[in-house]
Amino acid sequence: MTSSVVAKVKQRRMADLVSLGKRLDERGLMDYREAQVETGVVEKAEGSARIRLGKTEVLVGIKIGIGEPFSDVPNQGVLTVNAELVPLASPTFEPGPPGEDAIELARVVDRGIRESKAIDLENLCIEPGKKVFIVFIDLYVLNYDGNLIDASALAALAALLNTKVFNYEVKEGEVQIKPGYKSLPIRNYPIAITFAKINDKLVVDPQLEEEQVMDARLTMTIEKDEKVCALQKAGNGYFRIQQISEAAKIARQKAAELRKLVVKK
Amino acid sequence: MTSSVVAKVKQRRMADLVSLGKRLDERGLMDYREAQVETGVVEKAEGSARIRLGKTEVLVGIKIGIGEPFSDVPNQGVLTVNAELVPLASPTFEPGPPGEDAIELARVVDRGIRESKAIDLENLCIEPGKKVFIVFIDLYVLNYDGNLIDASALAALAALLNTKVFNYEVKEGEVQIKPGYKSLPIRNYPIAITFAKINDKLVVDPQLEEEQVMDARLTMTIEKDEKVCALQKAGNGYFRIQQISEAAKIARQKAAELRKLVVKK
Amino acid sequence: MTSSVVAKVKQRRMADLVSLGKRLDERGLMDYREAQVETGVVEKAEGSARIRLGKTEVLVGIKIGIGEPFSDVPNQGVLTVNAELVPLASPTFEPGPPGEDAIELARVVDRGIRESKAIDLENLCIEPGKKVFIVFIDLYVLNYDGNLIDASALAALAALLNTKVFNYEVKEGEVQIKPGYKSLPIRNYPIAITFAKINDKLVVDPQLEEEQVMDARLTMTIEKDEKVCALQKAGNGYFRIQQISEAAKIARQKAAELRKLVVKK
Amino acid sequence: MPKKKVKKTANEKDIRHDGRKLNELRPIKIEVGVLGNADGSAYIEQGKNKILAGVYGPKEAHPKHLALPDRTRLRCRYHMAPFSVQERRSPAPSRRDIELSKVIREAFEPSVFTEYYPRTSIDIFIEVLQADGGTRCASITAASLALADAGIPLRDLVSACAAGKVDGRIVLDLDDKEDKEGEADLPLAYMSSQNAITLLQMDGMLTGEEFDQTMNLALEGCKQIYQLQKEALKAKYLEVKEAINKESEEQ
Amino acid sequence: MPKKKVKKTANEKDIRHDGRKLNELRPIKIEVGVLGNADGSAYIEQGKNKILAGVYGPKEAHPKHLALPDRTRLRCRYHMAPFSVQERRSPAPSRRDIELSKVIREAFEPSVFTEYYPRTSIDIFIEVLQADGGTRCASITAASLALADAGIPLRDLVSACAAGKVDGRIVLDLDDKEDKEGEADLPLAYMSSQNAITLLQMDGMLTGEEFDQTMNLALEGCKQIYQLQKEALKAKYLEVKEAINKESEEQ
Amino acid sequence: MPKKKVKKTANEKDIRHDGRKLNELRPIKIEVGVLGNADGSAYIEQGKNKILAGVYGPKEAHPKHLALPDRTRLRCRYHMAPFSVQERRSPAPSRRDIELSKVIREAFEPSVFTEYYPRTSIDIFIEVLQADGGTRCASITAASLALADAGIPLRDLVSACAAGKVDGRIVLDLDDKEDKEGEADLPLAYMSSQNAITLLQMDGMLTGEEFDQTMNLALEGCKQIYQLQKEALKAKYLEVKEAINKESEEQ
Repeated sequence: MTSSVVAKVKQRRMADLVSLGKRLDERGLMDYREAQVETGVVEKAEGSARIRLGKTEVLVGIKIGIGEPFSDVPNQGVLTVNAELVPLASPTFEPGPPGEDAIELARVVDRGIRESKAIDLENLCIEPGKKVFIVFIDLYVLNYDGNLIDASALAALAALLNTKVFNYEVKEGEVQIKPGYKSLPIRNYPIAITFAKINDKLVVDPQLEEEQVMDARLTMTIEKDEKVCALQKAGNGYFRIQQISEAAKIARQKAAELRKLVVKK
Repeated sequence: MTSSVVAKVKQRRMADLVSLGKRLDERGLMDYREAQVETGVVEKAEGSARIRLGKTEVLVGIKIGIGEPFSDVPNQGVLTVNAELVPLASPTFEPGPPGEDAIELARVVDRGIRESKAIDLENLCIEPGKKVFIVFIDLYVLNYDGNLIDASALAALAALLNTKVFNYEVKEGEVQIKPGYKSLPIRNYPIAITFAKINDKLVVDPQLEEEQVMDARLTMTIEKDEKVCALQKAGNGYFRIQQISEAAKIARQKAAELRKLVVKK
Repeated sequence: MTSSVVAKVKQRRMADLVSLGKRLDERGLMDYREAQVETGVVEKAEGSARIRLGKTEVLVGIKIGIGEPFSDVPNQGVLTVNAELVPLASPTFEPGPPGEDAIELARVVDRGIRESKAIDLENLCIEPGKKVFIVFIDLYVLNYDGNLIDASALAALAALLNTKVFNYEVKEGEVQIKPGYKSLPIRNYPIAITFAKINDKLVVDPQLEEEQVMDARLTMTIEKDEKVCALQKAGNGYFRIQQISEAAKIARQKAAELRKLVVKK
Repeated sequence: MPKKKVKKTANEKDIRHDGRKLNELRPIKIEVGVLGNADGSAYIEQGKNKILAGVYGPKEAHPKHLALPDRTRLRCRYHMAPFSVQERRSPAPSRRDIELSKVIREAFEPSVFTEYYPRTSIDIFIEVLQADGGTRCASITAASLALADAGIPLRDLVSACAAGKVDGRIVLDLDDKEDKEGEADLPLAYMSSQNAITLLQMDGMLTGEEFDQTMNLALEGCKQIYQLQKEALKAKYLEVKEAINKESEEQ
Repeated sequence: MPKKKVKKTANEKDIRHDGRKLNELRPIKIEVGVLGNADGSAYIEQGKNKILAGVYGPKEAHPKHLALPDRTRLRCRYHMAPFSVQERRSPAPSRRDIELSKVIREAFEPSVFTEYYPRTSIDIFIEVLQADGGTRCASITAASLALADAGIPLRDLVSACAAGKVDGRIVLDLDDKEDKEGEADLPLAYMSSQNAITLLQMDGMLTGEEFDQTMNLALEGCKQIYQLQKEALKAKYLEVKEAINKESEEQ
Repeated sequence: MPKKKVKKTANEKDIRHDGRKLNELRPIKIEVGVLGNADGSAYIEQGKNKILAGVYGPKEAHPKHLALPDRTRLRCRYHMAPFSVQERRSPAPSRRDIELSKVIREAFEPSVFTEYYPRTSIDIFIEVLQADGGTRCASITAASLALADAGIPLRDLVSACAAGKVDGRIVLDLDDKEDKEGEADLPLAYMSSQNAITLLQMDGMLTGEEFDQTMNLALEGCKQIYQLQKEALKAKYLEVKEAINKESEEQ
């Protein structure tokens, strides 16, 4: 968010590059960085995954708790997504309660999972209206080099697929944990694809330096049947309607490719 | 709260005016501004009222909830008053948790309603010691031009008189809402009357510019039988005992007049 | 924490004094200030004590409440220690939530009581897993002139020995208070002894000016059978292993002396 | 609540639960310049939504280290009154409020000539007095008028409207019931003269075709709302003009 | 708790639950200069109330943008110890604490020559160690002495006392039981030499006549307390004088 | 969980629940320079502990009034991930976190030439990704390497290890189970070349003799860890050197 002369020069240079169809790291405008996903990295969590997307690193941990359902959906488990931009990840991250960027990140990832019905929440009811499982998804950003939403969403999906729920029985109103586990019931595989608009052109998977100069950002989350299940425009600029249609087309392709990294059939 | 030279000049001019029995807006010292009260302005709230007192505007919304009683009065409903000085109401209001002015406002309005027993709280008990109705009175200041206490207290009374409580029955310890409503049981009609002391004279219903130069402020809340049911002195100055007796006399008259605006018989 | 030239000069002078085995207030390096402990000073609290250690003053109040046990120790009462560095105690204390110094103080005092099993927490269970007594120990610093840990720990012990728990019976799951009291079951008497390291020498019971120049601080808490039950090193400097052994030896003597002030046999 | 599935006649199937047609906006009432203290203000009723927007600024940025050397700092607070919804809500800002404040602020950035006022800030305060679905869009519609009313130079007004999918049909301007029971909701903010989409979000599931259809319908809604905004501004100016004329006559 | 209504004899009806007469203060003990670090301090016991007040200042206002160009900024924090009441209370300031801090600060403003120390601040810290009704008045009584002890130039001491209505009778200086069970409580702060009421609040219901009677009784209480304050100050000065004399003799 | 008391043979009694000898560390894996943005970083696995440390600085102190005129301001945040422990914990810092942040910061002060960088600050951020007992010591071990990796001039590395008493035996490097079920835990941080103990805490009960024994065992542990730290640093330098050579070759 520097507005200095240097930034302006850099912005112009980056914009010129993009006009020529080029990017700083020699990717094509619609090339994704290499993504590496490793699951089961935090054994004490019920599910976990670590993603490296270029130099961006996110660790997602999933804990399962027991609590009360919301009163309007008494027979559904509860999903809660939280993001921490921990200060070792970037010189611009400050300790303290989540700011608007962390909250937006968590809510966009939440939306993709929730709207695509990725988790079968009805399967997570223990006693209707009284006790249900709570799925805590914690997005833990370890190194920030751009495109946190896509990295976090992908790692969250990988972690969900890696999650085990303990067996239990209910005795006299108390939940008792029994030996053994079963997988979390996952029914859909939402993938977030983010575009940056630079000099009126779209690039996919922006790295940090591109985010610093972009006019605007658009995230489209695509579920397994190619439906759009979440959208988020951000940034100080705007999009034209054609750009959004173009983005939707590319998002479907990219989502299918990325999905293969975490959904093994 | 500016303490600049300009403010001093203005203060002197205003003080001189008051000495002559005059005010900026040509009111007499003991004239109230015109008050307009409209009820039922927020249909989703159980009760609501909007007041315009000169340019001061306050919206009061009342919500009815169900919760636990206080342990020392297990058979009484709960009354809670909250004030928000939302930042669009004045350039001096800041977003964030209520400061001392908002808290004082809420507590003085609360005191008048509570001490005059305006709400029959025993009538709001569902199951003694376990479940009672909670009456949330939210004072929402929309434009600040002085005398928030009187405006808020009057709108709160109007909103209370406008409040409907849903019917219910208790089945197996659970409260079930049934069709239909009845009025909130209102037993008294407290009216707050506020005086500012300027140049050792009292004026009623101070507008913002008067509040900025006043030495001190005194609010007397008068209930339907002309008893005093709440007092609050504020501001950096003081009152003489004669001034308080004088204020009490006038407060009774003014309260009777204002009460007619909201209590229709 | 001033780092000015003045502070440096003062530091050197104090350090020189300590080298000569002398202290500002003419104590020997291993002399404690006079401690006066008075109990029962807050009659509404279940237990209380006020200590004056030189000019340091701490008031400890103990309240007994009823609440839920921790799930991993369902048959034990709950101990909670809180410290308030209230702003009238020192020009350097600010109003607001406890900072790191207050939190460290509370936790070191807590550790001594907890680890020495001073309170028989199993005796404070009402209904296993459901209702237990909570012992709230509030350390209230009234004047700060150094060595808050020792003063607070000693006053906390005196207050615990002074604490009465009300009688009760359980009727239909509800705790009912009955007339009469019994003493809190106290089984051990931990005493904290704090050393400051100045110019590579140890002094016991540092006063404020010594704390301002000390390199490091070491607190050893000693229980009734001379076992060490808590340690805390603080400050920007370090200790050598021989210094810690030396401190341990002296702490045992000093603890025995101080214990006599509050434990009467 | 059990929903009866009634067989619909040809006409019925294009009618929504509140009697509207599929592409029909809720009744909208807009007033500009409604607050005494704010530099600019506007009030909107859209269906049962009642929303007030106030603008202060440009004014010196405070605290100073937040000042931007080359432009104004836009700030925005979207806030809901405790009594604006069915169950009383805490007045403390929720995570949803914080996200909406951010995307609404970003929806206005392209419309404001921010470079005209370096080192200042402009505050947009939005208070939802009653909420019934689509508050973020109605808030933007009102706040854009408040910015204009404050005399802030704008490239154009920003108009906002949602479209979505309810009971399998693509519909305009969902109310709360449709939002909760429907399959998708897509709020969109648009600057007509710039052909610029400045806010775009979506909840739900839409095929590619449905998505295009929904976005286009939302754009249609924005264009209708744009006309209403301009009328509301004109009404305010006429009012001011009349007041001035009257004053001149009286003298 | 069921209260037995016992028929009272002539004498009994003027005696309160704790044996006091209607216009009798609780036993009061005041000490000035009790803290080592504060620039001024005082301690009061009034019935079972135990309250400590400390004053720091005048000192440079911090942060600087809070400094007033023409006078000192008085600040006040009224705070209750967690163990000061029947059920342990959180040490975080309650809404009541915040209101009381405000009205107590405003009760002192007329007593301090604030214009003597522009750009500075004076902090008044009040700690209620044990509470038994009437803490705000006892706090003011103590804090005024702490201000004097700090050498802050005062127009006069501020004295405070409540009166109220209990069991139909107008009584002075209510304790906690009377406050809770009574019909009205009216705390008042008074600067005797200025004939100035600097704090006035009321809970309850009083007719016009009762109101005048109660206010006058509270004023009577203030005047008695004023005498006790002056004695406490004198005791402090004598003590200091003795200490100085002793020192001189020893040399 | 009922614990069976099994009579142990001579050999068995020196073997711990996880098969370790009394004076044996858990398996340790250390990596230096693992983060892209931090000026220095390190990652440690010690048993099931997984901890990441990052260092930023020296950089201009912010806010400026916190700058120290004669040295750098060290700051430290010890933080646990919500999923690092059995039951999900809130990401807000607990009182334990705040105490540990303080003592860890103080454990580093003697190791850093703070006087080299007046008016600056150095931030040490520690994230516990998985916790299994002894996290404060493992955090120090990693963070000291992160400081070195950031190029901050150090008197020496700080190495940390706990010893304690479990089932009556003095043992090295307790895991979570031993910590919870054991009789005492004594974490210690040590700067070898300076013979300086920079952190020392203890929970539990130890006689004088046991205390000396435990402290000495913890020191032994620190010395072993010191070797591992140096190896990890060397590995990093070799890696860097190789990378540079490779680059030169390629040109």
